[in-house]
Amino acid sequence: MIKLVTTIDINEAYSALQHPEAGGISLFIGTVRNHASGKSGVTQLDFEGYEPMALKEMEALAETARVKWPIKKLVMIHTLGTKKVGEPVVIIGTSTAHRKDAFDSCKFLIDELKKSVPIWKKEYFDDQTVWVNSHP
Amino acid sequence: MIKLVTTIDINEAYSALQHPEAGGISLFIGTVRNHASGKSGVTQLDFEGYEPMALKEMEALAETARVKWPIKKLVMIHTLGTKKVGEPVVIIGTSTAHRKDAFDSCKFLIDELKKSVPIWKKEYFDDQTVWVNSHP
Amino acid sequence: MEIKLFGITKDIVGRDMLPVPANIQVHTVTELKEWLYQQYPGLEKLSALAVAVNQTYAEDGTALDSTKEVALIPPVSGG
Amino acid sequence: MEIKLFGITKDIVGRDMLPVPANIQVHTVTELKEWLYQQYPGLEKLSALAVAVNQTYAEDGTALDSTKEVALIPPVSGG
Repeated sequence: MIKLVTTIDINEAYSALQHPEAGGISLFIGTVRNHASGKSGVTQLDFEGYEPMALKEMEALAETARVKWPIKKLVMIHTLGTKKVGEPVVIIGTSTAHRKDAFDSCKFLIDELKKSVPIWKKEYFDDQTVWVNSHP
Repeated sequence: MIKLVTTIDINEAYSALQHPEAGGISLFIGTVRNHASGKSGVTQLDFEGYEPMALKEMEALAETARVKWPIKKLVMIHTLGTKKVGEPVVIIGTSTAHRKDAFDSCKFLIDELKKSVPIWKKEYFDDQTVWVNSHP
Repeated sequence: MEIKLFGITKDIVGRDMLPVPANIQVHTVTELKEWLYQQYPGLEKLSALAVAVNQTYAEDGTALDSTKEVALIPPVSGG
Repeated sequence: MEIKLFGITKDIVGRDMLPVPANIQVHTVTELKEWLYQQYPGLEKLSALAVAVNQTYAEDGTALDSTKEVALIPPVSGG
Protein backbone atom coordinates (compact mmCIF):
# COMPACT_ATOMS: atom_id res chain seq x y z
CA MET A 1 0.00 0.00 0.00
CA ILE A 2 1.70 3.15 -1.25
CA LYS A 3 -0.21 6.40 -1.25
CA LEU A 4 -0.47 10.09 -0.45
CA VAL A 5 -3.30 11.06 1.87
CA THR A 6 -4.56 13.95 3.96
CA THR A 7 -4.84 11.93 7.19
CA ILE A 8 -3.01 8.81 8.30
CA ASP A 9 -5.04 5.85 9.56
CA ILE A 10 -2.77 3.61 11.62
CA ASN A 11 -5.26 0.77 11.76
CA GLU A 12 -5.51 0.70 8.00
CA ALA A 13 -1.72 0.52 7.76
CA TYR A 14 -1.56 -2.26 10.34
CA SER A 15 -4.27 -4.25 8.57
CA ALA A 16 -2.42 -3.94 5.27
CA LEU A 17 0.70 -5.45 6.89
CA GLN A 18 -0.91 -8.61 8.17
CA HIS A 19 0.20 -11.85 6.54
CA PRO A 20 0.00 -15.42 7.88
CA GLU A 21 3.74 -15.98 7.31
CA ALA A 22 4.78 -12.72 8.96
CA GLY A 23 6.11 -12.97 12.50
CA GLY A 24 7.14 -9.36 12.85
CA ILE A 25 5.85 -5.99 11.79
CA SER A 26 7.99 -2.85 12.03
CA LEU A 27 6.13 0.44 11.83
CA PHE A 28 7.68 3.87 11.77
CA ILE A 29 5.51 6.91 12.31
CA GLY A 30 6.97 10.35 11.73
CA THR A 31 5.23 13.10 13.64
CA VAL A 32 5.49 16.89 13.75
CA ARG A 33 7.89 18.03 16.46
CA ASN A 34 7.48 21.35 18.22
CA HIS A 35 11.09 22.31 17.58
CA ALA A 36 13.11 22.02 14.42
CA SER A 37 16.89 21.98 14.36
CA GLY A 38 18.09 24.93 16.42
CA LYS A 39 14.75 26.70 16.38
CA SER A 40 11.78 26.49 18.67
CA GLY A 41 8.14 27.30 18.40
CA VAL A 42 6.91 25.52 15.28
CA THR A 43 3.19 26.17 15.28
CA GLN A 44 2.23 24.14 12.21
CA LEU A 45 3.60 22.60 9.03
CA ASP A 46 2.51 22.34 5.44
CA PHE A 47 3.51 19.44 3.23
CA GLU A 48 3.50 19.85 -0.52
CA GLY A 49 4.26 17.08 -3.00
CA TYR A 50 4.94 16.55 -6.68
CA GLU A 51 2.37 13.83 -6.42
CA PRO A 52 2.85 11.58 -9.47
CA MET A 53 6.64 11.67 -9.10
CA ALA A 54 6.45 11.14 -5.33
CA LEU A 55 4.39 7.99 -5.91
CA LYS A 56 6.83 6.77 -8.57
CA GLU A 57 9.78 7.30 -6.23
CA MET A 58 7.99 5.54 -3.38
CA GLU A 59 7.20 2.59 -5.67
CA ALA A 60 10.85 2.46 -6.74
CA LEU A 61 12.05 2.45 -3.11
CA ALA A 62 9.59 -0.32 -2.30
CA GLU A 63 10.91 -2.36 -5.21
CA THR A 64 14.50 -1.87 -4.03
CA ALA A 65 13.54 -2.94 -0.51
CA ARG A 66 11.75 -6.03 -1.81
CA VAL A 67 14.94 -7.10 -3.58
CA LYS A 68 17.05 -6.59 -0.44
CA TRP A 69 14.72 -8.18 2.14
CA PRO A 70 12.04 -10.94 2.06
CA ILE A 71 9.16 -8.57 2.69
CA LYS A 72 5.66 -10.03 2.98
CA LYS A 73 3.74 -6.75 3.04
CA LEU A 74 4.80 -3.12 2.77
CA VAL A 75 3.16 0.21 3.54
CA MET A 76 4.36 3.72 2.67
CA ILE A 77 1.88 6.49 3.32
CA HIS A 78 2.71 10.19 3.41
CA THR A 79 0.35 13.02 4.19
CA LEU A 80 0.08 16.28 2.29
CA GLY A 81 -1.44 19.52 3.54
CA THR A 82 -1.42 21.25 6.91
CA LYS A 83 -0.36 19.42 10.08
CA LYS A 84 -0.21 20.43 13.71
CA VAL A 85 2.43 19.46 16.30
CA GLY A 86 2.04 15.82 17.25
CA GLU A 87 0.16 14.75 14.15
CA PRO A 88 1.51 11.83 12.11
CA VAL A 89 2.90 12.86 8.72
CA VAL A 90 4.32 9.60 7.42
CA ILE A 91 3.91 5.94 8.20
CA ILE A 92 6.20 3.22 6.92
CA GLY A 93 5.68 -0.46 7.64
CA THR A 94 7.04 -3.83 6.65
CA SER A 95 6.12 -7.33 7.72
CA THR A 96 8.58 -10.19 7.47
CA ALA A 97 9.04 -13.69 8.85
CA HIS A 98 11.92 -12.54 11.08
CA ARG A 99 12.00 -9.28 12.97
CA LYS A 100 15.47 -8.05 12.01
CA ASP A 101 14.38 -7.88 8.36
CA ALA A 102 11.32 -5.87 9.36
CA PHE A 103 13.38 -3.32 11.32
CA ASP A 104 16.10 -3.05 8.66
CA SER A 105 13.73 -2.68 5.71
CA CYS A 106 11.48 -0.20 7.53
CA LYS A 107 14.47 1.96 8.48
CA PHE A 108 15.80 1.80 4.91
CA LEU A 109 12.47 2.98 3.51
CA ILE A 110 12.10 6.00 5.80
CA ASP A 111 15.78 6.97 5.39
CA GLU A 112 15.49 6.82 1.58
CA LEU A 113 12.09 8.49 1.49
CA LYS A 114 13.60 11.47 3.26
CA LYS A 115 16.40 11.65 0.70
CA SER A 116 14.60 11.32 -2.59
CA VAL A 117 10.80 11.54 -2.51
CA PRO A 118 9.70 14.97 -3.82
CA ILE A 119 7.76 16.21 -0.83
CA TRP A 120 8.49 19.55 0.84
CA LYS A 121 7.86 20.71 4.38
CA LYS A 122 7.23 24.33 5.27
CA GLU A 123 7.53 25.21 8.95
CA TYR A 124 5.51 28.05 10.43
CA PHE A 125 7.02 29.98 13.30
CA ASP A 126 5.47 32.94 15.07
CA ASP A 127 7.32 35.40 12.86
CA GLN A 128 8.34 33.55 9.68
CA THR A 129 7.98 30.48 7.48
CA VAL A 130 10.83 28.21 6.37
CA TRP A 131 11.05 25.60 3.63
CA VAL A 132 13.07 22.95 5.48
CA ASN A 133 16.51 22.01 4.04
CA SER A 134 16.34 24.63 1.29
CA HIS A 135 19.41 26.60 2.23
CA PRO A 136 22.87 25.53 3.39
CA MET B 1 3.02 1.92 29.49
CA ILE B 2 4.10 -1.57 30.50
CA LYS B 3 1.50 -4.27 30.93
CA LEU B 4 0.20 -7.76 30.29
CA VAL B 5 -3.16 -7.97 28.55
CA THR B 6 -5.45 -10.42 26.80
CA THR B 7 -5.82 -8.33 23.62
CA ILE B 8 -3.51 -5.71 22.12
CA ASP B 9 -4.98 -2.34 21.18
CA ILE B 10 -2.65 -0.66 18.68
CA ASN B 11 -4.36 2.72 18.95
CA GLU B 12 -3.89 2.76 22.69
CA ALA B 13 -0.18 2.01 22.21
CA TYR B 14 0.18 4.72 19.59
CA SER B 15 -1.60 7.27 21.79
CA ALA B 16 0.68 6.45 24.69
CA LEU B 17 3.72 7.18 22.49
CA GLN B 18 2.72 10.67 21.45
CA HIS B 19 4.87 13.50 22.78
CA PRO B 20 5.30 17.03 21.43
CA GLU B 21 9.10 16.67 21.28
CA ALA B 22 9.00 13.30 19.54
CA GLY B 23 9.71 13.28 15.81
CA GLY B 24 9.74 9.55 15.34
CA ILE B 25 7.88 6.56 16.71
CA SER B 26 9.10 3.02 16.14
CA LEU B 27 6.58 0.27 16.76
CA PHE B 28 7.22 -3.45 16.63
CA ILE B 29 4.32 -5.85 16.56
CA GLY B 30 4.98 -9.55 16.95
CA THR B 31 2.31 -11.76 15.47
CA VAL B 32 1.62 -15.49 15.41
CA ARG B 33 3.14 -17.11 12.36
CA ASN B 34 1.62 -20.21 10.77
CA HIS B 35 4.94 -22.01 10.74
CA ALA B 36 7.52 -22.28 13.47
CA SER B 37 11.14 -23.14 12.85
CA GLY B 38 11.21 -26.28 10.71
CA LYS B 39 7.60 -27.20 11.40
CA SER B 40 4.39 -26.24 9.68
CA GLY B 41 0.78 -26.19 10.65
CA VAL B 42 0.60 -24.22 13.88
CA THR B 43 -3.10 -23.94 14.59
CA GLN B 44 -2.95 -21.79 17.73
CA LEU B 45 -0.69 -20.70 20.57
CA ASP B 46 -1.00 -20.24 24.27
CA PHE B 47 1.05 -17.71 26.20
CA GLU B 48 1.64 -18.20 29.89
CA GLY B 49 3.50 -15.74 32.10
CA TYR B 50 4.93 -15.46 35.59
CA GLU B 51 3.09 -12.20 35.74
CA PRO B 52 4.67 -10.19 38.58
CA MET B 53 8.19 -11.18 37.54
CA ALA B 54 7.44 -10.53 33.85
CA LEU B 55 6.34 -7.00 34.70
CA LYS B 56 9.44 -6.46 36.85
CA GLU B 57 11.70 -7.65 34.01
CA MET B 58 9.91 -5.44 31.50
CA GLU B 59 10.29 -2.43 33.82
CA ALA B 60 13.99 -3.22 34.21
CA LEU B 61 14.46 -3.42 30.42
CA ALA B 62 12.65 -0.13 30.00
CA GLU B 63 14.93 1.46 32.57
CA THR B 64 18.03 0.14 30.77
CA ALA B 65 16.71 1.49 27.46
CA ARG B 66 16.01 4.90 28.99
CA VAL B 67 19.62 5.11 30.12
CA LYS B 68 20.93 4.18 26.66
CA TRP B 69 18.62 6.33 24.52
CA PRO B 70 16.77 9.66 25.00
CA ILE B 71 13.32 8.08 24.98
CA LYS B 72 10.29 10.35 25.29
CA LYS B 73 7.66 7.62 25.67
CA LEU B 74 7.84 3.85 25.83
CA VAL B 75 5.33 1.03 25.45
CA MET B 76 5.77 -2.69 26.16
CA ILE B 77 2.62 -4.76 26.05
CA HIS B 78 2.50 -8.55 25.91
CA THR B 79 -0.57 -10.70 25.66
CA LEU B 80 -1.27 -13.84 27.65
CA GLY B 81 -3.73 -16.56 26.79
CA THR B 82 -4.77 -18.21 23.53
CA LYS B 83 -3.89 -16.63 20.18
CA LYS B 84 -4.67 -17.58 16.59
CA VAL B 85 -2.41 -17.21 13.53
CA GLY B 86 -2.06 -13.56 12.59
CA GLU B 87 -3.02 -12.12 15.96
CA PRO B 88 -0.65 -9.66 17.63
CA VAL B 89 1.05 -11.07 20.72
CA VAL B 90 3.44 -8.28 21.65
CA ILE B 91 3.78 -4.61 20.86
CA ILE B 92 6.87 -2.55 21.65
CA GLY B 93 7.13 1.15 20.92
CA THR B 94 9.42 4.07 21.59
CA SER B 95 9.20 7.71 20.62
CA THR B 96 12.29 9.90 20.35
CA ALA B 97 13.33 13.22 18.84
CA HIS B 98 15.39 11.45 16.15
CA ARG B 99 14.30 8.31 14.36
CA LYS B 100 17.49 6.25 14.69
CA ASP B 101 17.10 6.27 18.48
CA ALA B 102 13.51 5.07 18.10
CA PHE B 103 14.49 2.15 15.85
CA ASP B 104 17.49 1.18 17.98
CA SER B 105 15.69 1.32 21.31
CA CYS B 106 12.61 -0.50 19.99
CA LYS B 107 14.76 -3.30 18.56
CA PHE B 108 16.73 -3.54 21.82
CA LEU B 109 13.53 -3.91 23.83
CA ILE B 110 12.02 -6.70 21.73
CA ASP B 111 15.37 -8.54 21.48
CA GLU B 112 15.84 -8.40 25.26
CA LEU B 113 12.20 -9.20 26.03
CA LYS B 114 12.58 -12.42 24.08
CA LYS B 115 15.68 -13.33 26.09
CA SER B 116 14.66 -12.62 29.65
CA VAL B 117 10.97 -11.92 30.26
CA PRO B 118 9.34 -15.00 31.86
CA ILE B 119 6.63 -15.70 29.31
CA TRP B 120 6.21 -19.05 27.61
CA LYS B 121 4.68 -19.97 24.29
CA LYS B 122 3.03 -23.31 23.63
CA GLU B 123 2.44 -24.16 19.99
CA TYR B 124 -0.43 -26.40 18.98
CA PHE B 125 0.00 -28.60 15.92
CA ASP B 126 -2.51 -31.06 14.54
CA ASP B 127 -0.92 -33.93 16.45
CA GLN B 128 1.09 -32.44 19.32
CA THR B 129 1.88 -29.41 21.47
CA VAL B 130 5.34 -27.93 21.98
CA TRP B 131 6.69 -25.50 24.57
CA VAL B 132 8.90 -23.39 22.30
CA ASN B 133 12.67 -23.31 23.06
CA SER B 134 12.39 -25.87 25.86
CA HIS B 135 14.66 -28.49 24.42
CA PRO B 136 18.01 -28.23 22.62
CA MET C 1 9.37 -24.12 50.86
CA GLU C 2 7.23 -24.22 47.74
CA ILE C 3 8.43 -23.92 44.16
CA LYS C 4 6.29 -22.20 41.53
CA LEU C 5 6.30 -23.98 38.18
CA PHE C 6 5.63 -22.57 34.70
CA GLY C 7 5.54 -23.77 31.12
CA ILE C 8 7.15 -27.12 30.49
CA THR C 9 8.31 -27.50 34.11
CA LYS C 10 4.63 -27.62 35.09
CA ASP C 11 4.07 -30.42 32.56
CA ILE C 12 7.15 -32.38 33.72
CA VAL C 13 6.30 -32.16 37.42
CA GLY C 14 2.57 -32.51 36.79
CA ARG C 15 1.51 -29.53 38.94
CA ASP C 16 2.05 -25.79 39.18
CA MET C 17 3.34 -25.69 42.77
CA LEU C 18 5.84 -28.17 44.21
CA PRO C 19 6.37 -28.31 47.99
CA VAL C 20 9.89 -29.25 49.05
CA PRO C 21 9.52 -31.80 51.90
CA ALA C 22 10.64 -30.44 55.27
CA ASN C 23 13.30 -33.12 55.65
CA ILE C 24 15.02 -32.10 52.41
CA GLN C 25 17.83 -29.60 52.89
CA VAL C 26 18.12 -27.20 49.98
CA HIS C 27 19.93 -24.06 51.07
CA THR C 28 20.98 -22.70 47.68
CA VAL C 29 19.82 -22.61 44.08
CA THR C 30 22.42 -25.23 43.19
CA GLU C 31 21.16 -27.60 45.90
CA LEU C 32 17.57 -27.07 44.78
CA LYS C 33 18.41 -27.91 41.18
CA GLU C 34 20.33 -31.02 42.22
CA TRP C 35 17.36 -32.26 44.21
CA LEU C 36 14.92 -31.45 41.40
CA TYR C 37 17.05 -33.25 38.77
CA GLN C 38 17.00 -36.39 40.95
CA GLN C 39 13.24 -36.24 41.43
CA TYR C 40 12.32 -35.17 37.86
CA PRO C 41 15.03 -36.19 35.37
CA GLY C 42 13.03 -34.53 32.59
CA LEU C 43 14.08 -31.16 34.00
CA GLU C 44 17.72 -31.90 33.20
CA LYS C 45 16.87 -32.38 29.51
CA LEU C 46 15.73 -28.77 29.10
CA SER C 47 17.98 -26.44 27.15
CA ALA C 48 18.29 -24.30 30.27
CA LEU C 49 16.68 -23.95 33.67
CA ALA C 50 16.88 -20.78 35.74
CA VAL C 51 15.59 -20.15 39.23
CA ALA C 52 13.94 -16.91 40.29
CA VAL C 53 14.03 -15.82 43.92
CA ASN C 54 11.61 -13.07 44.88
CA GLN C 55 10.82 -12.55 41.19
CA THR C 56 14.42 -11.92 40.19
CA TYR C 57 16.83 -14.24 38.37
CA ALA C 58 19.03 -15.88 41.00
CA GLU C 59 22.65 -17.02 40.92
CA ASP C 60 23.68 -20.61 41.68
CA GLY C 61 24.80 -19.60 45.14
CA THR C 62 21.76 -17.56 46.09
CA ALA C 63 20.43 -18.63 49.48
CA LEU C 64 16.91 -20.07 49.69
CA ASP C 65 14.52 -20.21 52.61
CA SER C 66 10.82 -20.59 53.11
CA THR C 67 10.22 -16.83 53.39
CA LYS C 68 11.26 -16.34 49.77
CA GLU C 69 9.19 -16.76 46.61
CA VAL C 70 11.01 -19.37 44.51
CA ALA C 71 10.15 -20.26 40.91
CA LEU C 72 11.57 -22.40 38.12
CA ILE C 73 12.11 -20.49 34.88
CA PRO C 74 12.46 -22.78 31.86
CA PRO C 75 13.67 -21.22 28.57
CA VAL C 76 11.44 -18.24 27.88
CA SER C 77 9.67 -17.84 24.54
CA GLY C 78 7.62 -14.68 24.67
CA GLY C 79 7.33 -12.16 21.87
CA MET D 1 8.40 24.29 -22.66
CA GLU D 2 6.97 24.84 -19.20
CA ILE D 3 8.71 24.18 -15.88
CA LYS D 4 6.74 22.94 -12.88
CA LEU D 5 7.81 24.57 -9.63
CA PHE D 6 7.47 23.28 -6.07
CA GLY D 7 8.31 24.38 -2.55
CA ILE D 8 10.79 27.21 -2.30
CA THR D 9 11.30 27.42 -6.08
CA LYS D 10 7.66 28.40 -6.36
CA ASP D 11 8.25 31.20 -3.82
CA ILE D 12 11.44 32.40 -5.56
CA VAL D 13 9.88 32.49 -9.02
CA GLY D 14 6.54 33.69 -7.72
CA ARG D 15 4.42 31.15 -9.58
CA ASP D 16 4.00 27.38 -9.86
CA MET D 17 4.53 27.07 -13.63
CA LEU D 18 7.23 28.90 -15.55
CA PRO D 19 7.06 29.02 -19.37
CA VAL D 20 10.45 29.11 -21.07
CA PRO D 21 10.16 31.75 -23.85
CA ALA D 22 10.30 30.24 -27.34
CA ASN D 23 13.41 32.22 -28.26
CA ILE D 24 15.41 30.74 -25.36
CA GLN D 25 17.40 27.67 -26.33
CA VAL D 26 17.65 25.17 -23.47
CA HIS D 27 18.43 21.74 -24.84
CA THR D 28 19.71 20.09 -21.66
CA VAL D 29 19.25 20.18 -17.91
CA THR D 30 22.52 22.10 -17.56
CA GLU D 31 21.38 24.76 -20.03
CA LEU D 32 18.03 25.08 -18.27
CA LYS D 33 19.69 25.58 -14.91
CA GLU D 34 22.11 28.20 -16.35
CA TRP D 35 19.18 30.16 -17.80
CA LEU D 36 17.19 29.88 -14.54
CA TYR D 37 20.13 31.04 -12.41
CA GLN D 38 20.42 34.18 -14.59
CA GLN D 39 16.71 34.94 -14.35
CA TYR D 40 16.26 34.02 -10.66
CA PRO D 41 19.54 34.30 -8.73
CA GLY D 42 17.78 33.09 -5.59
CA LEU D 43 17.71 29.59 -7.11
CA GLU D 44 21.50 29.40 -7.01
CA LYS D 45 21.51 29.99 -3.25
CA LEU D 46 19.61 26.75 -2.57
CA SER D 47 21.56 23.89 -1.01
CA ALA D 48 20.77 21.82 -4.13
CA LEU D 49 18.51 21.96 -7.14
CA ALA D 50 17.56 18.88 -9.15
CA VAL D 51 15.53 18.66 -12.31
CA ALA D 52 12.99 15.95 -13.00
CA VAL D 53 12.15 14.96 -16.55
CA ASN D 54 9.01 12.91 -16.99
CA GLN D 55 8.80 12.51 -13.22
CA THR D 56 12.27 11.00 -12.89
CA TYR D 57 15.47 12.62 -11.59
CA ALA D 58 17.47 13.75 -14.64
CA GLU D 59 21.21 14.00 -15.23
CA ASP D 60 22.91 17.26 -16.24
CA GLY D 61 23.09 16.10 -19.85
CA THR D 62 19.52 14.85 -20.16
CA ALA D 63 17.89 16.33 -23.26
CA LEU D 64 14.84 18.55 -22.84
CA ASP D 65 12.06 19.33 -25.27
CA SER D 66 8.53 20.59 -25.07
CA THR D 67 7.01 17.11 -25.18
CA LYS D 68 8.55 16.29 -21.79
CA GLU D 69 7.26 17.10 -18.31
CA VAL D 70 9.99 19.15 -16.65
CA ALA D 71 10.06 20.14 -12.97
CA LEU D 72 12.45 21.78 -10.54
CA ILE D 73 13.11 19.72 -7.41
CA PRO D 74 14.56 21.77 -4.55
CA PRO D 75 15.94 19.87 -1.50
CA VAL D 76 13.22 17.50 -0.36
CA SER D 77 12.06 17.45 3.26
CA GLY D 78 9.30 14.89 3.55
CA GLY D 79 8.91 12.42 6.38
